[in-house]
Amino acid sequence: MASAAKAKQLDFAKTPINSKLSAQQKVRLLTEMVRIRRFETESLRQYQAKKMGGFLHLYNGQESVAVGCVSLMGDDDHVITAYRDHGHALAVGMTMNECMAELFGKVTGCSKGKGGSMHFFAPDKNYWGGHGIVAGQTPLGLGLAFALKYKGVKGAAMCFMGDGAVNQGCFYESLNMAALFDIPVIYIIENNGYSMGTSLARSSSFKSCLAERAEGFNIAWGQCNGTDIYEVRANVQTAIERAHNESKPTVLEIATYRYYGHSVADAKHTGGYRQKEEIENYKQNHDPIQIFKRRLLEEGTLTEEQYEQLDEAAKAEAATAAQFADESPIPSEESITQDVYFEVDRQTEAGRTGKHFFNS
Amino acid sequence: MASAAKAKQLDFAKTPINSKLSAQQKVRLLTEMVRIRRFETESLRQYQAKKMGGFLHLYNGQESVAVGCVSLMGDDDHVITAYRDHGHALAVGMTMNECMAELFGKVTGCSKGKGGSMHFFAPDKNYWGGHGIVAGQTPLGLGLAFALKYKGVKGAAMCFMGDGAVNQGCFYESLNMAALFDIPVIYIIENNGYSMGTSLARSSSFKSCLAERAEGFNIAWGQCNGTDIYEVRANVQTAIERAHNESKPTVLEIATYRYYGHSVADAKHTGGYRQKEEIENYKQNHDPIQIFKRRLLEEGTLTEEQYEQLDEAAKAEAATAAQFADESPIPSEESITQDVYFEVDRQTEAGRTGKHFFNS
Amino acid sequence: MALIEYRDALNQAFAEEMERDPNVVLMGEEVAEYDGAYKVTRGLWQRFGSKRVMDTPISEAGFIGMGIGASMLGIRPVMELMFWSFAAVAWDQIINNAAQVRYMSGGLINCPIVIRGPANGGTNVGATHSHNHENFLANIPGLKVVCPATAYDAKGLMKSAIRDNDPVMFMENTLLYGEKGEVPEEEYLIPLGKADVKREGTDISLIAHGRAALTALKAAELLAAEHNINAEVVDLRSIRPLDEEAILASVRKTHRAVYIEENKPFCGVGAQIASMLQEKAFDDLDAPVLRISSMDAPAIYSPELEKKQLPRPLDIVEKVLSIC
Amino acid sequence: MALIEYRDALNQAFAEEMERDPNVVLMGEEVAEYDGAYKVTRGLWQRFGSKRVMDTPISEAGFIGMGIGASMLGIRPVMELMFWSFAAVAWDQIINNAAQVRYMSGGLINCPIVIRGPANGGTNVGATHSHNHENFLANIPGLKVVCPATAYDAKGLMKSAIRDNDPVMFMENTLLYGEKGEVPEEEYLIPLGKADVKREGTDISLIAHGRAALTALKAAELLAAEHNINAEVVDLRSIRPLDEEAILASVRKTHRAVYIEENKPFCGVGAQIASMLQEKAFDDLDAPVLRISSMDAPAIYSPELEKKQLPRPLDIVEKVLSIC
Ligand SMILES: Cc1ncc(C[n+]2csc(CCOP(=O)(O)OP(=O)(O)O)c2C)c(N)n1
Ligand SMILES: Cc1ncc(C[n+]2csc(CCOP(=O)(O)OP(=O)(O)O)c2C)c(N)n1
Ligand SMILES: [Mg+2]
Ligand SMILES: [Mg+2]
Repeated sequence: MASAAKAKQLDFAKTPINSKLSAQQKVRLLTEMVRIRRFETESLRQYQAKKMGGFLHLYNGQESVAVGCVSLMGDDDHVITAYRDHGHALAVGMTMNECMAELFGKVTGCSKGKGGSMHFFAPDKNYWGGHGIVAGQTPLGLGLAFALKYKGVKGAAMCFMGDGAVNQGCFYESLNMAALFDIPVIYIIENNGYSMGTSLARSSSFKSCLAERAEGFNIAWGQCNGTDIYEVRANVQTAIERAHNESKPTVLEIATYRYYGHSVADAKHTGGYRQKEEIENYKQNHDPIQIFKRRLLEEGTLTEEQYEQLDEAAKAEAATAAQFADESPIPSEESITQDVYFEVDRQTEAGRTGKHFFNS
Repeated sequence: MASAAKAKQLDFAKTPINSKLSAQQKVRLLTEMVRIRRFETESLRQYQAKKMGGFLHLYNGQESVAVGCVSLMGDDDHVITAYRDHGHALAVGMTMNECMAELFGKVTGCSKGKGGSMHFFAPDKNYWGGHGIVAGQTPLGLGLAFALKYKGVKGAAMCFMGDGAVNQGCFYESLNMAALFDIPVIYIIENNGYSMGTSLARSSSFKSCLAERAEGFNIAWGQCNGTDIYEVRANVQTAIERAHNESKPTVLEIATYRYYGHSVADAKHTGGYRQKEEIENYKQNHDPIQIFKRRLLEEGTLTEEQYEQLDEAAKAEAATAAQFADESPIPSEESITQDVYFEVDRQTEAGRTGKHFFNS
Repeated sequence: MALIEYRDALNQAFAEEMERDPNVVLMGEEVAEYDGAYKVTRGLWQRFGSKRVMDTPISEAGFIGMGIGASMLGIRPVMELMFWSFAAVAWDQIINNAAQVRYMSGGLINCPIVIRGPANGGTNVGATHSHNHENFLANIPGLKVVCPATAYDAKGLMKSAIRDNDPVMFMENTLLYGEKGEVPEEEYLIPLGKADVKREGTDISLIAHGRAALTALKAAELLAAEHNINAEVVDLRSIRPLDEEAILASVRKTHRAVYIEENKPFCGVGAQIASMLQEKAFDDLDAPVLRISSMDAPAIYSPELEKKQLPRPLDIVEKVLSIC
Repeated sequence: MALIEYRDALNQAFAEEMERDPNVVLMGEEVAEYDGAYKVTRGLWQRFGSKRVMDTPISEAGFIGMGIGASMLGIRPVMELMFWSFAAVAWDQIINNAAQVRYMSGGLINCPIVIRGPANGGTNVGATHSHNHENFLANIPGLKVVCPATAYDAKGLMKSAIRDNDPVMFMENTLLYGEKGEVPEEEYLIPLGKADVKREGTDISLIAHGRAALTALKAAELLAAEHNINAEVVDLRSIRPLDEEAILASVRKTHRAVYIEENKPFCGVGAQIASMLQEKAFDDLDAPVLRISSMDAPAIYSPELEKKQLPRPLDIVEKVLSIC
C-alpha cells in the first residue's frame, strides 16, 4: 500500500501541470496550505474566546483541495463554494485581516460583518462566496459559467460542494443543464466522508462513488485523492482544459477529511459518529500539508528552517489578523438597512422612488 | 425491423405473467384501453363545446402504459401520477361518470369539482392522484411506498411521471432515499418524446436513456416499449416482484406517444415542434390498441364483432358520462371553503377552536 | 397611440431592451421555439436567436439559480416562470440567493435579474397553479415586486425592471394577456414605486394591485352610476417599492378606503396597507379600512365557482356601501 | 411541576405520543443517531429504534414530500427541518401537497403531518438561516401554524399537533430550547387556536407570538416599574387557527395595542392583526395599533447588531409610550 501510494504520488508530480512548477511555486503551494491551517486554528481560538457568534466550520485537513484547485485559476476562472469557505477565500488571495474581521462581525470584514463565517465574498478575485444553504450554490456556479460562455470568454467556474450536498435536487437540475447547454462548470465534490454526523454510507446510495452519478447525465467525471496536492492539480487541470477548450462540464470528487467537527458546536465528532483512531490515522498518514512538506524536503526544494519560517509567518499573520479584527469597529446601527438594494445604496432615481423599507 | 419487432412481441406474450392470461382477461385489457380512448375523445368534444375550463391533457396513444401497469396491481399496490391522469384513473376502476363530472366542475365529480382534470383521486382504489406540479408527486410516491413498508405490508407504489419531469430535482432526492432506505417504489417514466413543445433531445442529457440516470444511485432500471401491452406488463411485473420480495425500488422507462397536443390549447403540436408524419406513423404502426386488437383477432381470442361491441359500449359509456356530467349540479358556493381542514369538516373540537378562515 | 394587447406590450419591452443591451437574455420553459406558453415572447427567438432567447428544461430551481449566478457577473437575465406558482420549486434560489447575496456580501454583488410570468387565479387550473406570491415576495427585503394591470403599465414597468440593478419579481396575469390598451409609439418608462390613480374620486379610495385594480374600476363605475358614490381608484402597480404617499394622499382626501386584491386574506398585501393606513392616517379615517381578497380556500377548479372565489365588482360595491 | 427545558418539553411530547400511537414516526437530518442538531430528539432513537426515529439525507423536498405521502396512508410523521429556513427548498411540497391535496381531492385525503424545527433569528447565523416563515405559511389555507414561547406551551401544543388530522407547521426557537419552564407531571394538551394571556393588564395590549411574547413580558415589567403602565400580554401561540376573540377581548378592555413579532414587517402577522383590529374594534381603539418587527433587512451576522435588529424590550416601551 505505502509504496503503491508513493508510486502514484510520483506519477502526479510528473504530469505537465506539476512538473513545470518552479521551486518557488511549490513553496507557495505549501505556504498557502499552511496559512489556511493557521488561520483556522486561530479562528477556533478566537471562537473559544467568544469573539464571534454563529457557526464556525473549519477547513483543517482539506487544505490541498482549495489550494490545489485555486492554484490553477486563470484570470477568467471563477470560484464559488458552500459555508466551509475560509480555505477557498484565503487561496484566492483574500487577506487574513478581512476574513478574521468578518468572523468578528466587524465593519472591516470582507462582507462588512454582514455575512459571517459562511458568507465570505471577493468578486474582484473571482470568488463568489460562501453559501449557507446546502447545494444552493450549485445553480449559481452554473450561472457563473453560463455568463462566461455568453460573454465569449474562455473560462471556467469551479463550484465546490460537500458529499452531503449531492442529495439536494438542484444539483441534478444543474448537471442536466450543464450538459445540455455545454456550460464550462466544474463541480468539485469535497468528500470528507461526513455530512454533519452522518457518514457517506448513511446518506447516499451510489455505485463506485458520488461523482459517478454524473454518468447518467452524460457528463465527464472523475475521482481522486486529496492527500497529494499534485493529484488534485492534475485532475482539476484536466477538467479546466475540458471547460476551456470544449466548453464542457466535469464532476470531480476529491477524497479528503476534516479534523474538527462539522462546526465548532459538534460535540460528537470524536467518539460519537467517528472514532479518534480514524482522525489520528488521517493526521498521521494523509495530512496534505505534512505529505507535501516531506516531499519538498526530500527533493531539496525546502529546508526545515524555511518551513519553520513560513509556518511562523502564517501563525503571526493569523495572530495579527485577530488583533486587527479585535480592534476594528463594529458596524453602525444604520448599516443594518444598507446593502439591501443597489439602487438605494447608490441613491439613484430608482432608489429614491417609493418606500423600500417598512419599519413604519 | 418488422419481424424482429414481432419476434419480440411473441416473447413477451410468453412471459409467465402474460401467458397465464385467460381470454376474458385479455379482452378486459383491450376493453380498458378502448374505454380510456373513448373517454378522452369524448372529453375533447365536451371541452370544445365549452363544458369545462382550464387544461385538458389527453392520454390517447399512451393507453397501454396505464392499463398494463394497473392490471398487475394487487390489493396493496398503489398508484400516483401527474396531471395526465385520466387513463390511470379509469384503469384503477374509477367510473367515467365521476371523471367526466370532475372535468365539468360538478359536485358529482370524483373531487367534487374542486380538482379538475389534473387532480383526480380515488384513495379507496389505491389511486392517489393526479398532480399538477411537474414531478411534485415523486416524493409522494416514495412516501406511499414508505408507508407500506412501515406497516409491514407487501406492496408497491407505482409513481408515473413524464420525460420532462425527470429534470426536477426532487426526483433525485427521492431516488437516493428509495435506494438508501430500500423503499418499494417503482418510478415509471412515460416517455412520450416531448415535454410540451420540447423534444427529449432538447430537454435532457443522458446516455442510453433517461432511466439510466438511476444507475448512479445504484437502483435497478429498465427501458421498454409501450406499443405492446405485454411488454409493459412483463417489465412492470419484474419491478413489482422486486418491490414485493426485496423491498427495492426500480426506475422503468416506457417509450410511448401522445396523439394530441400537450394540452388542448397546444396549437403547435402538429407542424410546429413535430410533423404530422410522425404522428401518423405512430398511429399506423405503434398504436397500442390496434396492435393488441390485431393480436387478439389473429389468435382468435376476439372477433371483429366483439370488438365493435366493446368499442360501441365504451363510446356509449362516455356519452352517458357526458350527459351525467352535464345534468349534475354545480357545487354550492359554501363548498368553496369546505374540504380545506379535516377537523373543520368533521366539526371536531379542534375544528371548532379558533378562527380557520379569514375573509373578515 | 396604438391599441395593443398586454402580452404584446411586454413583448415590445423585451425587444426594445434586448436591442438596447446585449446582456439582456430571455430564458424559460418554451419561451423560444414555442413562442411562450402564452405567446408573450412571440417572435423573439426568430429575431434574436438561440443565444438571446433560450428554452430551458423543467428545472425551475436550476434555471432560476443559473440566471441569478449569471446576473452576478453582469448578465441581465429575464427569466420566465410559465406560472409564478412554480416559483415554489425555486423558492430558495429566489429568497436566499437573489434577495440576499447583496446583503451577505456587504454590497459587493448585485443581481440585475427579472423573474416574470403570470401570477393569478381565475383560469380553472386548480389550486397548484393559482398562487399569488406577491405578499410573500414583498416581505423579503432585497426583492422588488411589480404587478401591472394594463398594457401601458406592463410595458413601462418591464423596461424599468430590466434596467433596474436589483432583482425584480414581475407578476403578470393570464387573464390580462389578451386585454388591449393604449400604448404610445415612442419610448417611455414607468418608475417602480409610483402608484397610479386610475380614477379620481372624492368619496372613498379603492386601493388595489394587479387585475383587482380593474375590478375596482368596474366597481367605481357601478358606484357612480347606481349609488352616487364617487370612488377614487389607486393602483399600486409596484408593491415594493411602495408608493405610500399616493395611498395616504388619496385617503386623506376621501377618508375611507377598501383594499382589493386576489391574494388570500391572511397577511395579504391588503393587511399591510390597512395596517399602515390606520397607523398613519388614524385621524383621517372615518371608517375602518375594509379588505376584499380571494375567498379563503385553495383555488377551486369548478369554473362557475372560481368566478365567485375572486373579488367581483359587486363584492366591492357591497363593502363600500357598508361604510359609505 | 417540574422545571424543564423547552427542548425537553418537546422531547416528552414526542415520547408520549410515540408510545401512544405506533404510527407516529420522527424523521429529519441528524434526529436519530446524533440526537438532533439541537438535541430536541435526544435519546429517542435509542428508545424507539431506527424504524420510529430516522435520519434522512439533506433532501428536504424529498423527505418532506415522503412524509406527506406517508401521511396520506395514515402514518403520522413528525418531520424535523433542522432550521425552518430550509423549508425554502421544500416549499412546493408544503404549500401544494400538504396544504392542498385535501382540497383538490374533494376531502378524500388528509395529511396528519407535523413539520417542525426552529424558526428564528438572533443566533448570528446569517440571512439564509434566519427566516421566519409563519406569515407565509399562515396565508395558505389548509395549513395550521403554531409558535410556542414556553416549555409548557411547547409540550401541550406539540401533543395536539401530532394528534391533529391536518398538516401543522410547528415553529420552535433555538434561543428558547435551553429556557426552563414549569411543566406538569401529568399529561395535558393545549388546543390549537387558543391564545394565552400571559399577563393581565388594563392600559394596553401587547400582542405577540413566539419569542416576541417573552420580549413583550419583559417590556410589560419595565412599563409597570418605570412608567406606571399596566400592560396586558397576549401570546397568540397559534397563528392559524387564530384566537381572534382573545385579541378583541383584550383590546376592548385596554383600547390600545402594539403587535410585536420577529418577522419582517411587510405583510407580517402584525399587519394581519392590526388590520383585523382596526376593522373589528374601530371604535374601541383610542390610538392606532402599532407594530414592532425585525428591522427590515436580511438578518445581519454581526452579533452586536443582530441584537438590535430584533425587537427588544426597550423598543416596545418606546412604542407604548408614544401612544399611552
Ligand atoms: C438545505 C439545507 N439543509 C440543511 C442544512 C444544514 N447543514 C449545514 S451543513 C450540513 C452538512 C453538509 O455536509 P457536506 O455537504 O458533506 O459538507 P461538509 O460540511 O462536510 O463540508 C447540513 C445538514 C443547510 N445548511 N441547508
Ligand atoms: C414545476 C412545474 N413547471 C412547469 C410546469 C408546466 N408544465 C406542465 S406539464 C409540462 C410538460 C411536462 O412534460 P412531461 O413530463 O414529458 O409529461 P407529458 O406532458 O409529456 O405527459 C410543463 C412544462 C408545471 N406544471 N410544473
Ligand atoms: Mg462532508
Ligand atoms: Mg412527455
